[in-house]
Amino acid sequence: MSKRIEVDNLNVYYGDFLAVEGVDMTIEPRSVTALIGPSGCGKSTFIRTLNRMHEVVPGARVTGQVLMDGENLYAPGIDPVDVRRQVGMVFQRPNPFPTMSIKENVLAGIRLNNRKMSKNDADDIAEESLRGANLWKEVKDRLDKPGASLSGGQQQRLCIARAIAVKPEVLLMDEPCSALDPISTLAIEDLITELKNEYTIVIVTHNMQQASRVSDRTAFFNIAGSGLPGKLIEYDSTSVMFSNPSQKSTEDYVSGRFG
Amino acid sequence: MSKRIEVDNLNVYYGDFLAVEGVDMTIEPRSVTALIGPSGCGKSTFIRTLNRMHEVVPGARVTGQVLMDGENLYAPGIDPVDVRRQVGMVFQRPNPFPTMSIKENVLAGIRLNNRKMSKNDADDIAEESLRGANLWKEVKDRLDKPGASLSGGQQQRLCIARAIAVKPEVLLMDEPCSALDPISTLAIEDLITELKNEYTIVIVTHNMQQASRVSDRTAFFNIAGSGLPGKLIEYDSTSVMFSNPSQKSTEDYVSGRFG
Amino acid sequence: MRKVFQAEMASLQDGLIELAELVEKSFTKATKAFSKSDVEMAEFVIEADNTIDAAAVEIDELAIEILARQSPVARDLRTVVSALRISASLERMGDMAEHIAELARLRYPEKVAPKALKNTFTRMGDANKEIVRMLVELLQTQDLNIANAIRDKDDLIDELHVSVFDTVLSSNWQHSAATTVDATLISRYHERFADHAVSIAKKVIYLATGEWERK
Amino acid sequence: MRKVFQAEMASLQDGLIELAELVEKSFTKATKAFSKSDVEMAEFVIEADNTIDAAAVEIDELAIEILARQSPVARDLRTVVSALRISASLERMGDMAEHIAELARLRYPEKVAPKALKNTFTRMGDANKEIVRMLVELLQTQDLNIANAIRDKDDLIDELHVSVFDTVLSSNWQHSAATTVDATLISRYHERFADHAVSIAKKVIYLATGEWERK
Amino acid sequence: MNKDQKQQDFRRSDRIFARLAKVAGSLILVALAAVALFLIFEGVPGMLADPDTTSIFRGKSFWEYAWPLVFGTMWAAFLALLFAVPVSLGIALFITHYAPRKIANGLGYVIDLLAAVPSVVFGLWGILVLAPAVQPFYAWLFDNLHWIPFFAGERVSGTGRTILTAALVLAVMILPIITAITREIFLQTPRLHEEAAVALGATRWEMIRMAVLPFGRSGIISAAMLGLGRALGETMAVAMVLSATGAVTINLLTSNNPSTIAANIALQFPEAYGMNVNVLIATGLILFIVTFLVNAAARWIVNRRAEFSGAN
Amino acid sequence: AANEEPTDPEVPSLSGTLNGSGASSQGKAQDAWRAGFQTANQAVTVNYDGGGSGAGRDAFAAGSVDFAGSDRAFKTSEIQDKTFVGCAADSGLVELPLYISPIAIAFKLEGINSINLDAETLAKIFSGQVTKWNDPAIASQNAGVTLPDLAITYVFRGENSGTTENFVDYLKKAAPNAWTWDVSGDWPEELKSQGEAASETSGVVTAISGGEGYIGYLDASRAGDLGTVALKVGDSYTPFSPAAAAAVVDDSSLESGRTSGDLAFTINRSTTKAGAYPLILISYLVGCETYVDPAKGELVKAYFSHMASEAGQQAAADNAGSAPISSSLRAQVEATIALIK
Amino acid sequence: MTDTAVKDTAKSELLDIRKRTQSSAVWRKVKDRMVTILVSLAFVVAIIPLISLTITVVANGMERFDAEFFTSSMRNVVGEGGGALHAIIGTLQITLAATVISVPIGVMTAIYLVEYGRGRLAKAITFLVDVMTGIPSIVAGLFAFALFAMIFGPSVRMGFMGAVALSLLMIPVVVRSSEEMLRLVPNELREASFALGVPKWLTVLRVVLPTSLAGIVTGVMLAIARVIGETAPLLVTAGFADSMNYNLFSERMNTLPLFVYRSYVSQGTPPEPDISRAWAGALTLIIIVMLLNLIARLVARFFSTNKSSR
Ligand SMILES: Nc1ncnc2c1ncn2[C@@H]1O[C@H](COP(=O)(O)OP(=O)(O)OP(=O)(O)O)[C@@H](O)[C@H]1O
Ligand SMILES: Nc1ncnc2c1ncn2[C@@H]1O[C@H](COP(=O)(O)OP(=O)(O)OP(=O)(O)O)[C@@H](O)[C@H]1O
Ligand SMILES: [Mg+2]
Ligand SMILES: [Mg+2]
Ligand SMILES: O=P([O-])([O-])[O-]
Repeated sequence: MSKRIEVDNLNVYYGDFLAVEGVDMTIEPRSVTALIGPSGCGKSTFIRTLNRMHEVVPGARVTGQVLMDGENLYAPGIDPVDVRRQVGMVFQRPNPFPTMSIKENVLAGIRLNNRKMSKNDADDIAEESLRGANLWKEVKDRLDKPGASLSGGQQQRLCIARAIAVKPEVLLMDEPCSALDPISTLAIEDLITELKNEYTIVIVTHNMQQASRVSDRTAFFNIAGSGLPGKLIEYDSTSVMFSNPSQKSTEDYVSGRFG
Repeated sequence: MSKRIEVDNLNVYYGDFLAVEGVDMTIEPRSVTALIGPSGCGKSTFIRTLNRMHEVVPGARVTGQVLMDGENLYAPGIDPVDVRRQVGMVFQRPNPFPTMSIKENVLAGIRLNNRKMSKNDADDIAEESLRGANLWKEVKDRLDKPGASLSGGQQQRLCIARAIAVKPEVLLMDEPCSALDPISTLAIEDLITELKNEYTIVIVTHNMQQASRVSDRTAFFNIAGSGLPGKLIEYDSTSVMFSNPSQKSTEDYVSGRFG
Repeated sequence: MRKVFQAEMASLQDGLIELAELVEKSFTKATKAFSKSDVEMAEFVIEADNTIDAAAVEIDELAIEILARQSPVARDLRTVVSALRISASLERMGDMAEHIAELARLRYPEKVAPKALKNTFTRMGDANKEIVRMLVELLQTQDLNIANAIRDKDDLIDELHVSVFDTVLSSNWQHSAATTVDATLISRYHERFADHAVSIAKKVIYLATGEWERK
Repeated sequence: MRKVFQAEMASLQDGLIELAELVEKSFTKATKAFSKSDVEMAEFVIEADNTIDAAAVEIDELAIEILARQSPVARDLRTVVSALRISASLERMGDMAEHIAELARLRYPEKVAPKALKNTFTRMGDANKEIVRMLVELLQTQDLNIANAIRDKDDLIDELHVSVFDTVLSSNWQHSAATTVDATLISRYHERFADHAVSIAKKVIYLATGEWERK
Repeated sequence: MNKDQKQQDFRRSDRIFARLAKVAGSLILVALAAVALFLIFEGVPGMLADPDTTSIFRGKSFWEYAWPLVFGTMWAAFLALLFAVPVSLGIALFITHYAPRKIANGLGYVIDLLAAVPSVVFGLWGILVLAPAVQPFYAWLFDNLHWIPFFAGERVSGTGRTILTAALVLAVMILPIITAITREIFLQTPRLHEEAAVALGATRWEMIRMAVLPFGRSGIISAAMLGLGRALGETMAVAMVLSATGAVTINLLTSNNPSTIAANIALQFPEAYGMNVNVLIATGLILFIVTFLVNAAARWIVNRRAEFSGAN
Repeated sequence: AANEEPTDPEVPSLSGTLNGSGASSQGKAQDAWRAGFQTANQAVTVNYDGGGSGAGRDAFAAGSVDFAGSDRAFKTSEIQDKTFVGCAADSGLVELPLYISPIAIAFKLEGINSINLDAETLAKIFSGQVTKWNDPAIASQNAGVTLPDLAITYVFRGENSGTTENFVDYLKKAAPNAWTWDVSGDWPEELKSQGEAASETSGVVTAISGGEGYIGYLDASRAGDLGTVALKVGDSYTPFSPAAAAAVVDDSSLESGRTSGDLAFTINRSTTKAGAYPLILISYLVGCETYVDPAKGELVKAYFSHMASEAGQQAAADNAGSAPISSSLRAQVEATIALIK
Repeated sequence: MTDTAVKDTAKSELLDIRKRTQSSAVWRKVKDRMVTILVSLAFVVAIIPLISLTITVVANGMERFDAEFFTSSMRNVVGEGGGALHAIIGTLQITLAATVISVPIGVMTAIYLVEYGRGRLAKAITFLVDVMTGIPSIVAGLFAFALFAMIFGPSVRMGFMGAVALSLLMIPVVVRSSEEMLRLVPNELREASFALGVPKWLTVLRVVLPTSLAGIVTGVMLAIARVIGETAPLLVTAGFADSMNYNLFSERMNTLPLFVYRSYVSQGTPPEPDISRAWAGALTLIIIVMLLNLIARLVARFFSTNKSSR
C-alpha cells in the first residue's frame, strides 16, 4: 500500500504561467518526504500534480512525467478520478463534510462513489480507518455526531481517516497542521510517523521544525523572483538538509537567514 | 511612550462563564511579554482585557484591576475608546481596511480624532509610522495602492504601522504571525524587537519558538479542563521559562510533552 | 507527544549508558592488565578504545541531529547538551584506560608499579572501578546521591594521588626515572579518570536542576 | 532576518575569541613564570584561571540559551555546538596554563626545568604560544589553513614530548625524582595544551564542513 | 472490467450532468431572448403605430406617450430608493450592530415578514391607511414649504394619493429586500476588520463607517439594485395608490402625477385592444431596456473600484 | 368546496363550460346571473373574466371566449372588419342591453347628502371651470344648502373605462357648449392635471371618500354613503334610481343599420322626460347568432335567457344595483335570444 | 535647545493635541450617540408600517376568517358567504408548479454558473439573470400568454400558464440565491471530494448541494414569497374563476391575490361581504407566506444543525 513516485522533468503551468519548472525527484515508499520553501515557490502546485488535482484549476496543465511504480499518471487514457483514489490528499484546513456524521465522513470516499457496502463492512472500514488515524478511541462513542463537532486537530485526523479509508497508495498533505494549535499539531505529527509504515507520504509544510521532525527526506523549492517559476533546489535526507545542506540558499532558508 | 501594566487579581467572564481566573502579573515597559498556553486557555481573552476589547463581546465582563502606570483601566469614568487609543492592538490575521489605500490605512486611527490634518502632517505621520513598522522602503512608491495588494507579511506590518500611528503606549498582538509564512514571520519578529525600544509589547503566540525568540518574559496559561477557567501558571523571564521552568506543566508544554 | 523525539531521547540516554559500560569494561581490563602486566589484555583495551571513540561520536551525532531536528528545550535540551559533554568525558575516560593499558604494554614484561605503590595503585584502581560502576548507575537512575558518592570517591582518589607524589618524592624513593615517570603518569591517569567522572556527575546534576556548573 | 539571533551568534563567537585571548595571555604568563620561576606571575596566572573559567561558563550559558531560544540549525547549530566544545577545550587549556604556573610556584625558588630540558621546554612553550596565537586567529577567521598549521605545530610538540621522555629515561638522566616528576608533568601539560588546541581546530573544521570529527 | 465499466459510466454521467447544467443556464438565455423577442415583435409595431388611428395615443406620438411613463417610473423608483436605502441600512445596522443579539434574530424575521406581504395588500394598505394618514402632513408641507419645487403645485392632494405616497409604499415593499441582503452582508463583515477599527479607538459609529459600510458597499449597491428592480416593475400597488394623470412633474404633493410603465400597463391592458396592446407592450420593452441599463450601470459601479472592494 | 356539492342531482340539465369576458361593470351582475344559472344547471360552469370591455370584445372576436360583456356595442365598422372566430361564417352578432346601470355623481362634503346640478354646471365642474363649491353656479341651484368655500377636486378614472365614456357622452350631449371634448373611454388629456385619477370604481370610491370636496362619477351601486347629485332633467332635478335609468332606455332608440339581433341603443342623454335619469351605462352581452359549436350556442342561449329573465334582472338589481329592463325591452331581447343557435 | 526645553515643547505640543483631541472626543461621542438614535429610529420607522399593515389586515381580515371561508369557493355565491378555497388551492397549485419549474432550472443554472460556467456564456447568464429580476410581472404574464396562445390558440387559459409566467419571475431569484449559497460552499470541500476520487457530478450532487441546501431552501422560499402575491401576470394567464379547479392544465384557475384584488375592485351591493372577503384573503395569503417562511427557517435550521457546532 505504498508506492515509489518518480517525477521526471515536470513543468507545471497555470495557463501560460510556468509555476514550477523542471522537477526531477524520486519519492521513496514508506517514508515521509517534506516539501519546504518560501511562499509562492510552488509547493502546493507541485504536490497537487501528484494526484492530478492540479488540473481542477482551469487552464492548468503539466508537461513531463509522474511515474507511480513506473506508470505515468499523465499518460493518455489514465483517468484522473482513478489517480485520486490511489493518491489521497489532506488539506491545510480540516474540511470534514459538514452535512455528514463522523462515520459518514470516513466512508465518504466509498459512499460518494455510489458503491454499495453492507453495514458490517461499513462499520469495519470506519473503525479501521479511524484507528489508523488514531482517532477511534476519541470518537467511537459518537460516530453519529457531525464531523464538524470535533476539535480542529480531531477534524484533521478525521480527514486523514477519510483519506485512508479508500486505501490509497500515497498520502499527500498540504500544510496539514498550519491551522492547528501546537498540541494538535504534535498529535498529527505522531500520526504521520505511524502512517509512514504503510504509506508513501508527501507533506508540504511552512514549519521548518515540523519538516525536520517528521520527514525522512526534505525537498527545498525556491523561486528567483515573482513571475519566475519555482524550482527544486535541493533534495536530500532531512538530517543533511537541516545540518549540512549543500546549497547556500537551502542553508539560508532553513536557518531563517532568507530574504 | 511605554507603560508598566499591573494586572491585579483579574477574573474575566463571558456572561456567567469564568474564562480566566485570578491573574496577577506585572508587565514591564519596553519589553516583550509573551503569552503561551494550550488552545482555549484564555490567552486571547486575557490580552483583550488589556485594552478593554473584551467588552466588545456581548455579556463579557471583568473583575479585578488592570493598572497602567497606576491608573485602573476599569475604573468608572474611564472611556474604553480612550483606553484603546493608548493600547494598540494587532490581530492574528492581517486586517488592513480593504477599501482604503496603504496611506489611508496608516492614518485611519488618527483621522478619527483629527479629521482636518494638513496634507503635510498626514504625510509625515504616514512616513514615520511606516518607517517604524519597517515597511516604508517597500511601499513608499505605492502609498495609494489598496492595502490588500500587499503580501501577508507586509499587510501585517501595515497593521502594525496603523496601530503605532496613533502613538499608543502599549502594543498588544494576538498571534500576529500565525497566518504568515516563515519569512514574513521573521520580518515581524525583527520588527517586534525593534519596537520594544519604544513600546510595551504583549504578544500571544502558539509558536513556542517564537515566544522564546522574541520575548523577554513569558507567561504560561493553562486550563485544567474544558469549562474550567484558564489560569496563569508561571510567569518568568523567557530564558528561565525555556530552560528551567519551575512548574512541571510549563516544562511539559514548552517541550511538547503535553496532552 | 513527539514519540519519535521521545525515542531519540531514550536512545541518546541508552547510548550514554552503553558508552559508560564500555568504559567500565575497558577500565577494569586496563587495571587488570596494569596490575597483572597482561599485555594481551592491554592490547584488547587499546583496541577497545576505538569502539569507545566511535560510540562517543555516534552519541554526538545523535545529539546534534536531535538539536537540529527536534529543537529541544528545557530538560530535553539539558539532556542533549549534557549528553554532548558526558560523551566527551566518557571518551576521555576511555582514553585514560587506554593510556594505562599502553603503559602496561610499554613496560611489559616488567610490572609498572613498584612495590611501594602497588597497594596505592590497586586502591586507586578499585576506587575508579567503583566510580565508573557508579557512573553507569548514575546515568541510568540520575540519582543525585550517586553523584555525591562519586565526588566522595574522587576525594579518595585525590588523596591517593597526593600520596603517590609523597611516596615518589620521599627520600626513600629509589626507583629509576622510568619508574618515577610511570608512577607519575599512572597516578595522574587515575586522578584524571576520577576527575572526568566527577565532571559527568556535575552534568547530571545540571541536568536535574538546570543549574549550569559554576566551578 | 533574526537580528537578535545574529547578534547572539556574533557575541558567542566574540566570547570564544575573548576566551582564547585570555588563555593566550595566561599561557604566555605561565611559560614566563615557569622559565623565570617568577612566583608572582605564577600567582597571577592561577588567579586568572577563575576569569577564564567564568568566561567559559558564560559562553556555555549563552550557547545553551541560544539553543533553547533560537533553535539554530545547520551552520548555526554547528557553531553553537562547536562553541560548547571549544569553550570546554579552552577552559582546559587555561587549566594547563594554571597547572604549569602551579608547578612553578610549588618549586619556587628553584627552577623546575633541569638544564638538559630547558631548551626543550622553551621550544615547547614557544610552540604552544604560537599555537594559542594561531587559535585566536583561527577563531576570528575560521581559515582552515590555520587549523592545519596548528596540527603541524602539535606534531612538533608531540615530538618534543617524546624527546622529553627520551631525555628522562636516558641513562644520563641524574636528576631527582621530583625533577623527573616535574619534567614529566610539564611536558604532559604542554602536550595536552597542544592537543586541546588541535581538538579546537577540528571543531572549526567541523564547523566549516559539517563533518563531525571521526578520529 | 466491472471497474472500467463504472469509470465509463461515471465519465458519461459527468458529461451529462455538465450538459444539463449548461442547458439550464442556456434555458434562461433562451427564455430571456424569447421575452425580448416577444417584446420586440409585439412592441415595435406599437412604437411605430399611427398616432391618429391608435386610440391610446390620443393624438400624441409614441414617444410623447411613453416619456411621462418612463419619467414616472424612474422618478417613483428613485424616490422609493431614496427612502428605502437609508432606512434599510439603518435597520440592517440596528439588527447587526445595535440590537441585543437575542432579539436581533426576531427582529430580522419581523422585517422579513414585510417581504411576504403581497403587493395587492400593499396597495390596499397604501390607499386605505397610508394615504389618509400622510395627507395632513402633505397639507402642512404644501402650506409651509411651498417654495420648494418638490412641494409646489397647484393644489395639495386631498386624499394623499400622490407619487410621494406611491414611493413610500414602494419603499416599504422593497425595504425588506434591501434589508435582508444588507443585513446578511453586514453580518459577513470580517470580525477582524471591525475589531481593527475598535482597537484603533473608534466609536461604534466610526467602526461602522470604517469597516462595515466600506465592506458592504458593493453588496449595498446590489441590494439597492434588486430593490430598484422590484420598484421599477411593481404594478398593482402603484396602480391602486397613485393618482396618475400623466404629468411630467417633480411636484410630490399634488394629484397631478406621472404614471409608471408597469402600473400603466396593468391599468390599461384590460381595456386595450388592437394596436393599443402593442403600444403597451412597447412600453414594456422600454421598461425592460431601462432595467437592463440600470443593472449594467450597477455592475459597472460595483466593478469600478473592485481593486478596493471588501471582497478580498 | 362545500358550496359546490350537488344539491339536487336528479334535475336533468345542461352541462359544459361557458366562458365570457369583458366589462368589469357588469361583473357583479354576472356573479348573480352565474350563481342562478349554475344552481339551476349544476353541470354547467360559467366563467366571466371582468377584465374590461375592450379585452372582452377582442377575446370574443378571437374566439377565446363564448360571449363578451361590453360597455358599448361593436361598431358596425368593427363588425364588418373583424372575423369572429367562434361564430359561423355567415352568422351575425347578438348584442343585448342586459345590464343597465345608473352612473352616480358622488361627492364628499361634510353634512351634505345631496345637491342639485344641471349638466352645464356638471360639465364646468369636471372641466375645471367651476372650482369652488360655493360658486354661484352651484349655489344658485341649491338654495338652502350651505356650500363651503372649498376647492372642488374631481376624480376621474385613470384607465380607459366604459363608465367614463358614458359620463363624457352624457356631458357632451346634455351640455355641448360647456363640454367640448371628444367622447372616449379615456378622460380628456387636457383635463387630467386638474383632477385626481383613480383606478377602477373602487379607487374612485376611496378617493372621494378620502378627500373633502371631492367629486366623481361612478357606478351608482357603489355610491354608498357618499353624497350624490340629482341631475336636472327637464325642469326638475332627478336623483339616480334603477327606475329612472330604465326609463331612459325606454326613451331611447335602437341604432340604425344593424342586424336584427343587434340591439345597440343610442341613449337619449338629453331626454327631458320627467323621472328619467339619462346618465346611465348600458352594458351589452355579445354572442353569435350561430356558433361554430352548437353545444356552445345552446349554452349561451340558455344563459342569456337566464340573464334576461325577470328573476335574472332582479338578481342583478339586488346584487349589482342595476336597473331591471322593462318588460317591453325584455320581449325584444327574448326574441333576439331565440335567434341563437 | 537644551534637553529639557525639547521635552517641554514636546509636552506642550502633547497637551495641545490632548486638548484638541478632547474637544473632538466629545463631538465623536455625541455623533456616536446620534447615530445610535438614528439607527434605532430607522428601525422604528420600518416597524410602523409593518404594525399598521398587520393591524389593518388582521382587524379587517378576522371578520371572514371562518370555516366557511376555507371550505367554500365563490361558485354561486352572491352577497354574503362564500370562501376562498378555490383560490387557496389555485395559489398552492400554481405556486407549486412554478416552483417545480423554476427550482430545477434555477438550481441547475446556479450550479452551472458556480461549478462549470466560465467565459462568455456564464457572464451573459449572470448579467441576464440580473436583468430578469427586473422584468415587470405583467410582461411575464403577457409573454406566457403569447407563448401559449401560439400553441393552444387565444382562448387558452390554464393554471399552468400562470405557473410558467411566475417561473419567469422566480427563476432569477432562485438562481441568485442559490448561486450565492453555492459560492459559500468552501472550495475545500469540493477539493476534499475530488481528492477522494469522486467524480465532479457526484461531488456537486452529494457534497456541494447538501451543504448549501439550507441556504437554497431559504432562497427558494423567498422566491416563492416574491411571486405568490402576484396578480397581474395571473390575470392574463390563469384567468379568473369562482369554481374549484384542480386541474392545472385546463381552464381558469383562481388564485388568492386575484381573489383579493377582484373582491376589492368589484364590489356588490352591499359591498361589505366583498370587502371582508378581500381582507380575509389578504390575511390568508400573508399567513401562507408566513408559514412557508417558517418552514424555510425550520428546514434551514434542520439542515444546519450539523454545521452549527462549528
Ligand atoms: N489558481 C492559480 N492560478 C494562477 N496562478 C496560480 C494559481 N495558484 C497558484 N498560482 C501561482 O503559482 C505559484 C505557486 O503557487 P503555490 O500556491 O503552489 O505556492 P506555495 O509554495 O504553495 O505557496 P504557499 O507557501 O504560500 O502556499 C505562485 O506564483 C502563485 O501565484
Ligand atoms: N465570545 C465568547 N463567548 C463565550 N466564551 C468564549 C468566547 N470567546 C472565548 N470563549 C471561551 O473562553 C475560553 C478562552 O478562550 P480564548 O479564545 O481566550 O483562548 P485562547 O487561549 O486564545 O485559545 P486559542 O489559542 O485557541 O486562540 C475558552 O473556553 C473559550 O471557549
Ligand atoms: Mg501552498
Ligand atoms: Mg486566541
Ligand atoms: O366597467 P368599467 O369599464 O367602467 O371598468
